[in-house]
Amino acid sequence: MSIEKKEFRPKIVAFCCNWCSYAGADLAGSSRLGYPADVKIIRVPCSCRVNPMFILRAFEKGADGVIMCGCHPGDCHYSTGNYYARRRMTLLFSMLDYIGVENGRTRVEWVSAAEGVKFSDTMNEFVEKIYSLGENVRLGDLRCRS
Amino acid sequence: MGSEKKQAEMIREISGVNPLKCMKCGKCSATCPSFNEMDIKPHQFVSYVINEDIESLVNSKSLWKCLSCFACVERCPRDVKPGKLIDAARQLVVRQKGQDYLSADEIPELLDPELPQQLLVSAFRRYRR
Amino acid sequence: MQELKDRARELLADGTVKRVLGWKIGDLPYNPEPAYFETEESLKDFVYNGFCGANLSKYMIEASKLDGKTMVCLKPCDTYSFNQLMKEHRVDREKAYIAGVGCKGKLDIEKIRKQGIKAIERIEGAGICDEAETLKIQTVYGEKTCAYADAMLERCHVCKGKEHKIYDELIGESKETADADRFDEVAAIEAMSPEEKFAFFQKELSKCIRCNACRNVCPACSCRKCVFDSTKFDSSQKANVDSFEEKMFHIIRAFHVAGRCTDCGECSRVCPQGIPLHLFNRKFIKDINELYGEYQAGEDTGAKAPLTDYTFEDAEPSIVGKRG
Amino acid sequence: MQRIGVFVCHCGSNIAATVDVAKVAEMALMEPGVVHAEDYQYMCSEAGQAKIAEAVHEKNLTGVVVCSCSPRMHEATFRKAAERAGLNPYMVEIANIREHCSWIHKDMEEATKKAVILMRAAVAKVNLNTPLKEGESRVTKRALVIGGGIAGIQTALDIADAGYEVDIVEKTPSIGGRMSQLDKTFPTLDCSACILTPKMVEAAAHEKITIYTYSEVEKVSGFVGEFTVDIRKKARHVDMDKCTGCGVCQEKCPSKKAPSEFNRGLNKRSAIYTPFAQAIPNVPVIDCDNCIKFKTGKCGICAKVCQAGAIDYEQQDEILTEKYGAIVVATGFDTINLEKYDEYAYSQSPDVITSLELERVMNAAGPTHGHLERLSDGKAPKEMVFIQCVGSRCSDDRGKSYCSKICCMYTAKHAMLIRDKYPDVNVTVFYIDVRTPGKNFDEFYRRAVEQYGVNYIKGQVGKVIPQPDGKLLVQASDLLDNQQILKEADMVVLATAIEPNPDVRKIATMLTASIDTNNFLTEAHAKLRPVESPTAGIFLSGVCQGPKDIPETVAQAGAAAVKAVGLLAKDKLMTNPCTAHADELLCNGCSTCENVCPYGAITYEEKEVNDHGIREVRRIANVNNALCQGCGACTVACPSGAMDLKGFSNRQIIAEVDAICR
Repeated sequence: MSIEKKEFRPKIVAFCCNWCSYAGADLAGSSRLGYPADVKIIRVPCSCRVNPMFILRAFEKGADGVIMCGCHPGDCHYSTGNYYARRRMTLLFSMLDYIGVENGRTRVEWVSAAEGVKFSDTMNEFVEKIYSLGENVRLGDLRCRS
Repeated sequence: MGSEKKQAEMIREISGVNPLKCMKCGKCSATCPSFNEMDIKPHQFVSYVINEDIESLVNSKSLWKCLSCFACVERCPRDVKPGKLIDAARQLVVRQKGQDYLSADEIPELLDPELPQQLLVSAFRRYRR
Repeated sequence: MQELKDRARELLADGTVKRVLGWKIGDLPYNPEPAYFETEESLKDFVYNGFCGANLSKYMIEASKLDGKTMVCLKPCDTYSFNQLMKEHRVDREKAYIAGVGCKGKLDIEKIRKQGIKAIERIEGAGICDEAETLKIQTVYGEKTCAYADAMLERCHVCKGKEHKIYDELIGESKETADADRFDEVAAIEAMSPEEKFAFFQKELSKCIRCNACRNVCPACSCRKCVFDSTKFDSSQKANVDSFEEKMFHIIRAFHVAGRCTDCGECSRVCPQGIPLHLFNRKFIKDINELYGEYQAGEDTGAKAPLTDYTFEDAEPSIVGKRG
Repeated sequence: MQRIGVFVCHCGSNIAATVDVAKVAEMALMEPGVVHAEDYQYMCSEAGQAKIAEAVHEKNLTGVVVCSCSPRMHEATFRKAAERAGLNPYMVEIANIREHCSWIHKDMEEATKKAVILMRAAVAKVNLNTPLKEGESRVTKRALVIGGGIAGIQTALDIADAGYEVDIVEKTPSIGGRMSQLDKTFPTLDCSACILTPKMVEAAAHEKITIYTYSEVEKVSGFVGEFTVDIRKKARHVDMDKCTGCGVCQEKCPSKKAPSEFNRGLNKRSAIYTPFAQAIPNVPVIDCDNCIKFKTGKCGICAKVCQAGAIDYEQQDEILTEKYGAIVVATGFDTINLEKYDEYAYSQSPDVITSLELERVMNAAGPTHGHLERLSDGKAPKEMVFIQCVGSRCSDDRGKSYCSKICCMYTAKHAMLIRDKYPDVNVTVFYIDVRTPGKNFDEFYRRAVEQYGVNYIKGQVGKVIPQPDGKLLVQASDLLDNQQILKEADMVVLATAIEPNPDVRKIATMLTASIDTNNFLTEAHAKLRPVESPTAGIFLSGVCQGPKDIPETVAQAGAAAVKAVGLLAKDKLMTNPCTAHADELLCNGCSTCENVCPYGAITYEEKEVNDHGIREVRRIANVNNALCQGCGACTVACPSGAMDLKGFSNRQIIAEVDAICR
């Protein structure tokens, strides 16, 4: 059996709120603004639905980067959801940074339904960052690696 | 040099212009100071590249009549920039012949410090052989 | 201590309280344990000394369900926890008779052991009324001494103050013990490189045996059922099987108590593996203070908790990469 | 265990060209719970929907995954199809393999791989789906129309005629909008005011319509059927009840230096003013920035001359709070700023004007009383040049990428009117394309050429150079003759691109309505739901949705009204069943969730629970399903995980995460 060094293709999970960012991703799609296929989007009603647990779970299962997108502060479909999400994610990311996880693996970006370009640009940028960071070894469950 | 098709591709690559974006409004020709001296008019450059008739383009008078003033580049509403296309065609010719009008060593003496950079560069491109 | 014992006897006798929640003598001189005393008779085992570090406020969750009042002995720092529990509707103020007990710093047997003092038979100077600055420790190998301050729990060096935030009566004197900055340890870690940080926590957390002592003792971890025991998140875990799970557990535990943790330090005190778990909670407290304004959980039952509050101008999460 | 059917849509070639749909279906069969998988040309077609029904019946499906376009597009379609087949509609999930996959990736292998993963995530989620039932909410039988132009007026009239109360909120002192500024309308050349004014009067007189002019929407809360809106009635400083509209105040006002908004700044108006003679309401407002009384404290002439005593310098802004079931946005348009088009010398010469300014010049009530004259020297022009597509169809950042749609027709109108009234004036139109789709439109344009002798030249103008003698030198190309043209003109008219009213972004934000990169409001479906916003209860009327002319605007206004009436006619609405729910055995009763709920939907109750045999009374969170909108803020605030969101449960999302990271 030969061991081949596989080309690194990151796994990236994007949580997108239904009202702004998911629609922004749709707009990126209908405008044919490409970004790497490594990004997979999970639809949530609001950024405030994103539990830190989901993010850690993604890392545990082998994600190399997790990005959360929501409506711009002030534009939340539910008025205040993204304000809570902003605090939660700030604290969580700070904690991950504190325990030595590369800061670039997590990101929050506010993307409105009109910002297809921003969505695609953000994803391109984020994927590039993850490529530069390489495989996530600090948070993953090694058993999940194949 | 390769086929006409390849040349057209090279023009696209050098210029960074997508000629298919042209909506044929003619603003480039409207704005061109050398219009009357040109055999192929600025708005037609685009068609020659699309039709891959590079032979006519490189043999045209226009190739050397374009001042590279970039008025068409500035005003083009569609980002097509005919000035860049003709500039690219010129480069094809220049690259092919490879014989410069001046050698690099001769240049510094001829320089006027007041001369705008862009003029210098475009002059180079046209008179190099 | 005698004063406290007498008062407990009185309150039991006149029926003000049905039971007393305090500490009883352990099997070793340094391990008193929390206990209920329902009769004057049983009070003979009651003890209150430097080793009574246990925060009794969490016991009031269960005591609130019992008939009649419970006299609960709370040190100044414990009263923050009681307040926080009251805010969360977990304890019933009416069911508690709070004896605010004095504190001159609590002792850490590990610190004594670290000084090479082993096989301890008897300790003098740990009493609450003792003015002694040193502990006299009788061991199998003879008498040893140790400065009181050198044997104190880490948390007492960064004490929030000896003022009781809630009480029915105060018993006993306190002595200020704070002599270090509460966030120095956190700041030191923050200053490390990512590799050093990772190595530090990897080393500490790999000691975790998931005994759940931290969770069980924590007054903020008061959930009827912990998410790590429930099927709701597909996160129930019986044991650590990889290097990530304890990280996940401790991060989430700290996150769940963020803005609610009073920094009572019980988690670190009870950890059988000596993991400095308070470093997680204190990191959140430091961030909250820096980003959203000073906040002390349990100080004021009316204040909005930082994670259930926001301002329009809150820092963006990207600040994490920009600081320091 | 669920019995799941997976349906992979080709979407013609939209998906199938980049994603191997058959492979996705084949891979689906390997997923747990999947008992049926197929691919089909158009899943959203009747035949496609029938396939779902058929499989539900034949394979006894309990769940359905459709791999297709965005759930924002067809989730409702497929849920209804499943419901008709007897399945709970919430047992359907969509894997978005078009917008999030086939449209953005080029490599077939890569796109197929991703589509499979998206399918797996959806299957993993459906495995944990539970049937959900919709709740009900009330409908307030009153509509709000934002904007009082022809779109807003027509929508309001149509809603009111159907028997429902309507409020119009208009930012300026009068309703009427852009149409009131126009002189004549194409292709019939009716006088704009003659057809608009009666509609304005009708709206003002309608017993079901309330008009708030000089007012703005300040805050919107609530949701479809029950919006609560704060309307700021800006201080007019004139008492609407007392004012008789005699106009003496405007005549006597000593401050006459403010540029007239109505005349596009071509002339001045007084500080106390009504924008135009036929304004409704015919009550002036005081422009505080230009009023001497407000600036210096001295003056007060208007108050002295007002016989009715209507002037009130102390008047303050007023905030009204009203409830509405539906909101129609009709915020209209403006012309773009020409700052970035210096080559046309708009800022250099007063004789270079926009078409909208020409409307005012041609209008009898305009700054020149309807005489065509140069604004620099008042001379009658002999040569007029019209430049088309100024700022429209631009792919650079100077202009707009879209066609403004109305310019070709109004330019033909202007050219025709000028040639008709001033036959000695030569009119030249430089065009790129003449776009005249519309009833009698091309005939109209041909008439301008054939009967009126308007000179149309294909070729854009490169630049306009003001000459020392006041003439304008126009340098253009004639593409058909392959000539460059230098032409002296007396006046140049720019067919300036139109853009949505700049305020629309703010309004869209308040309404949480989607807006596109050009600031046009997005419709729920480009073809099938053109007058609805994706946000329930918000409807679109007029140019705020996209460039259109008056007949189209009126048609859309009527359509928006019908959609709004369709909503108002309902007594109850079905509410989103994806609401939060507390597991009473896990709930600590800590109130954390209550503190983050934006709708006040969570209350606490003392409730007896049976926790594995232990009966006790506990403080438990209770979610009001009618109020809960399903944001999920509470679910994360809850430390014990007792609070969960139906349709987006913790386990469902984690299953998706796991499927993606697998």
